[in-house]
Amino acid sequence: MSRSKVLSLSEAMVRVKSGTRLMTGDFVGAAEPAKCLEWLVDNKIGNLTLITCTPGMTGGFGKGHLYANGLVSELISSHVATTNESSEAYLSGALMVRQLYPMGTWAEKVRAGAVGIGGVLIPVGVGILDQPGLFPDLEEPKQKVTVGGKEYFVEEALRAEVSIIKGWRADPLGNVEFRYTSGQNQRDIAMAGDYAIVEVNEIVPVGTIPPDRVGCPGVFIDAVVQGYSLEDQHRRYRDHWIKLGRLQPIAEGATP
Amino acid sequence: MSRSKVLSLSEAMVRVKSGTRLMTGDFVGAAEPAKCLEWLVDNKIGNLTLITCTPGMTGGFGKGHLYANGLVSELISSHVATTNESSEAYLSGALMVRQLYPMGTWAEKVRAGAVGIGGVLIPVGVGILDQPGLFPDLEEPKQKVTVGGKEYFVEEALRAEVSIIKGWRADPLGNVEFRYTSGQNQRDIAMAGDYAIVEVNEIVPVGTIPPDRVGCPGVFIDAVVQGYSLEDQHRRYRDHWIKLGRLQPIAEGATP
Amino acid sequence: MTSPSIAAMSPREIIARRCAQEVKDGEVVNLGFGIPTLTSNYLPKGMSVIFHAENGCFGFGAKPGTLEADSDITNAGTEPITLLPGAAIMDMITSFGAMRNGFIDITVLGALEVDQEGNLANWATKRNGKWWPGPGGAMDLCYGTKKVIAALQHTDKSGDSKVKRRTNLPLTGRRCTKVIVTDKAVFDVLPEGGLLLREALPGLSADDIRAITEADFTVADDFRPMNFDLA
Amino acid sequence: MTSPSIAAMSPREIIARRCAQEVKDGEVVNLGFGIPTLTSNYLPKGMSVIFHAENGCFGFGAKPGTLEADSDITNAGTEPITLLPGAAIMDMITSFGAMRNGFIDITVLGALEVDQEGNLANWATKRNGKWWPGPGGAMDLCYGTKKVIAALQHTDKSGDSKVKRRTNLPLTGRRCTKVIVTDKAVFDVLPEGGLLLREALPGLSADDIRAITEADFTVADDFRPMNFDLA
Repeated sequence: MSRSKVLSLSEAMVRVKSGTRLMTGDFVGAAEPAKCLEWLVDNKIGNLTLITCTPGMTGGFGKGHLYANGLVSELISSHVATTNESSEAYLSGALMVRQLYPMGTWAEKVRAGAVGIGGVLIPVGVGILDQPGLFPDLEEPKQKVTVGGKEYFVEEALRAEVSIIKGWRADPLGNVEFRYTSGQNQRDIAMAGDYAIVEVNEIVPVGTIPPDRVGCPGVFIDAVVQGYSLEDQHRRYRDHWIKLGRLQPIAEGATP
Repeated sequence: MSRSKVLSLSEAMVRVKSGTRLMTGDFVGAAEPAKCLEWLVDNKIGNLTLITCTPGMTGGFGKGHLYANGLVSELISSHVATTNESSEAYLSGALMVRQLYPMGTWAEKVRAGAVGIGGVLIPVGVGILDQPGLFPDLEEPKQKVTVGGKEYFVEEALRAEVSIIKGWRADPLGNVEFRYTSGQNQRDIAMAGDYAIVEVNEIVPVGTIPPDRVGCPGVFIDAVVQGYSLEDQHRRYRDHWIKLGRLQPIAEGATP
Repeated sequence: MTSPSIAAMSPREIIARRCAQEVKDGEVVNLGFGIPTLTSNYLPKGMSVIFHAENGCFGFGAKPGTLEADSDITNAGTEPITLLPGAAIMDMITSFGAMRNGFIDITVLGALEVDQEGNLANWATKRNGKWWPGPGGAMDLCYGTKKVIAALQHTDKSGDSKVKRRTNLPLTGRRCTKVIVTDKAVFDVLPEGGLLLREALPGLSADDIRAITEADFTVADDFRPMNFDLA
Repeated sequence: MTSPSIAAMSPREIIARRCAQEVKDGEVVNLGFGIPTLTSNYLPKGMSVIFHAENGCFGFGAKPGTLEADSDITNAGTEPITLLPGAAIMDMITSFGAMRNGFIDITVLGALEVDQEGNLANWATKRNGKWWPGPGGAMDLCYGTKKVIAALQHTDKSGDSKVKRRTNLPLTGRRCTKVIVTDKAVFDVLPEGGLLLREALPGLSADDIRAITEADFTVADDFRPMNFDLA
């Protein structure tokens, strides 16, 4: 029999140490592995290199606390300012960003790391992102190659020591099901990490998730941890959306 | 209102002409667009360049009829002999194969064509597939690039003039749902074609397919055509599997 | 919806209303954040378009009520959305593949500056000596979308034209802009470069536009005032 | 299952039974076509492995009955399969990504020839002056799988060794083979290259194996007869 991959939060998260190259799943804060991020803050795991689509959602939410607490030393992403916390860390010089990638390029680089290829040839931004001086912290100019008469960036695969993704539910084999837009590139992120943790709303017995509803096969997952319930997750996001003015406050007397 | 993409077989297939660069979805004959392939044979559309994972399933099934009828002049694939028909055409010199790709490389090249990147850096087969003389019909040696100290093939994106895929059911917007292992890389193939046809077992009203069960968004599809019913499809495959000895014949008196 | 006169409209509303006129029935549409998002409020009733969200969705609808908001149904700006019949979820890499590969018909993007070659700049200004804040998905949109609409106020707070001869900011897209919509004017970007003034705010002449515009432009034969069907 | 004596077994059965001993509980397993597929018949009862099919599945089970065969549930050889509880479907590019990236623990592959450097050749012979028939997914498997088992008959029809000093056929994988299983012997391929004879068919000595093997090899300290638990 296969051993269960269900671990406690700290059993799994102990893999993330000071200086770890970490990749997390989310899209501007949607479908973030919330409990795992809280664990990093609670345990003050710092000096992280964070590979993530964008810094996250602003206003004191999820990943934002990592920057606010000075835990991220380098960011590999498409943006520096989707959270005020990351923006301040970047502008103050506390957060190193060697270069910024178009989001689609970032996602292809992660996928390349996920599927064992060396990289991809990206046409987006050629003639723009290779302008001398644009990214002064880059040690070498961006590599280019010409194929079929057109110039492309050679964008190298991105991999991490630990990947943390967020799913809806998972079974002890590590099979993960996602709800709606929360799938994002979570499976790629899991595959691109030497050690892959999934945080889920619910842990279910093997056989619960129909084979064609598995969004990330368990073979790609090393640890399954229990996150917020779906109901609590909805409440967290609704509360934050109300705070940011993206949703109307719930009227007095209404049942939340 | 968006116009319905449902077309008759010949309304859609008229896009495939003598000499068309054609890509078809299937995996060694599984989940082939059967009616579309029959149309090509019936209408003797020849001189095709066929981009496909493998030639198909042997023994007079689906794509095999294309080679048997001399309709394919060039094959871009991972194999020449999953059908006897393609094997004979290749060995007789009637079927041009410039080079053979590892199947994973072939799939990445199609995906590169699907997602608008120039190509991918593939480590598989370096030092093997670039041996001089291995593929005498290759006009130029395979392009290589070194990234992070490792050598990779620069594998260019593959695209087609027409792509034909096979789904379970589709709605008039072109949204396609797949059953189990039939999804393969069908969505990539649709995206990699200038004109994309999906043949399905069933055409259903918009709203029938849950958004997270859509395997190929309708935005990538130009034409939806009615194929065999699912029941007839099962019967076709079971009959052929019995013929090939992959399944036991049904005992006399049993209900097929 | 109330139907204010143009004179009573904010610059943002003018831009959003005019951008809405660029969208055709049945198109696949991606709206950037800010003013572009407002565009969806002004599409004609009965028009059916497919809204695209970069994170992986075609066919989303209006914002849900607070208690209906599902935290796993969001757009690229982490706002709750709803899914219309016929919507399709896809993974992020497929979504960006669609963007690069020309499956998005039209996008409306906010801009810091545009220029008369159709160059669009919206991801980077210098802060503390660093480029800030980053491209997100905007470069992918500019690269692949069939029709890129730049939506911006005509002048900055000092009254300087944001429609430039040549922008010196890092670009989001090179020669990608097809139409420039400001609160004062509408320009087409000609295929070989150069601007064609198509419309101006009612009451403004072509010379009035020239006076507030750094870029060179020619004036269309059918130059006319912006017109919103406010009936 | 009947338990024949080794003497009564076909070469194919000997190879398949011995390959099965290489598989460990819980591993992710990909079996090539032909002899390798037979391996699944000889895994110990109670062992739980995850079978991988290149077309996009982890966790498939036995062949269904004819009337239960679902034409949309197939393996990489277009054979009907069943899905076990805990099975996962994925798209083809993810499946091959898993293969390249080391997510498959062990594969058993048929081979035309192997050599003492661990090179494996199984995709190409010359026919009509052309290389035939093609790699399919075998090169991807050889590239990325943690443990590649080459399964082949020790000698060809003329009695010539298929375990070579150096194969001259186009390779499927360079230095990829970890274990060679034939109907006569089992070799480990040493990390720095070179073969170590671990087992031989009962009754055959190391010298007997040397007599039918072109490749050089050393003999393991614990060299012993193949042993199938046929109880």
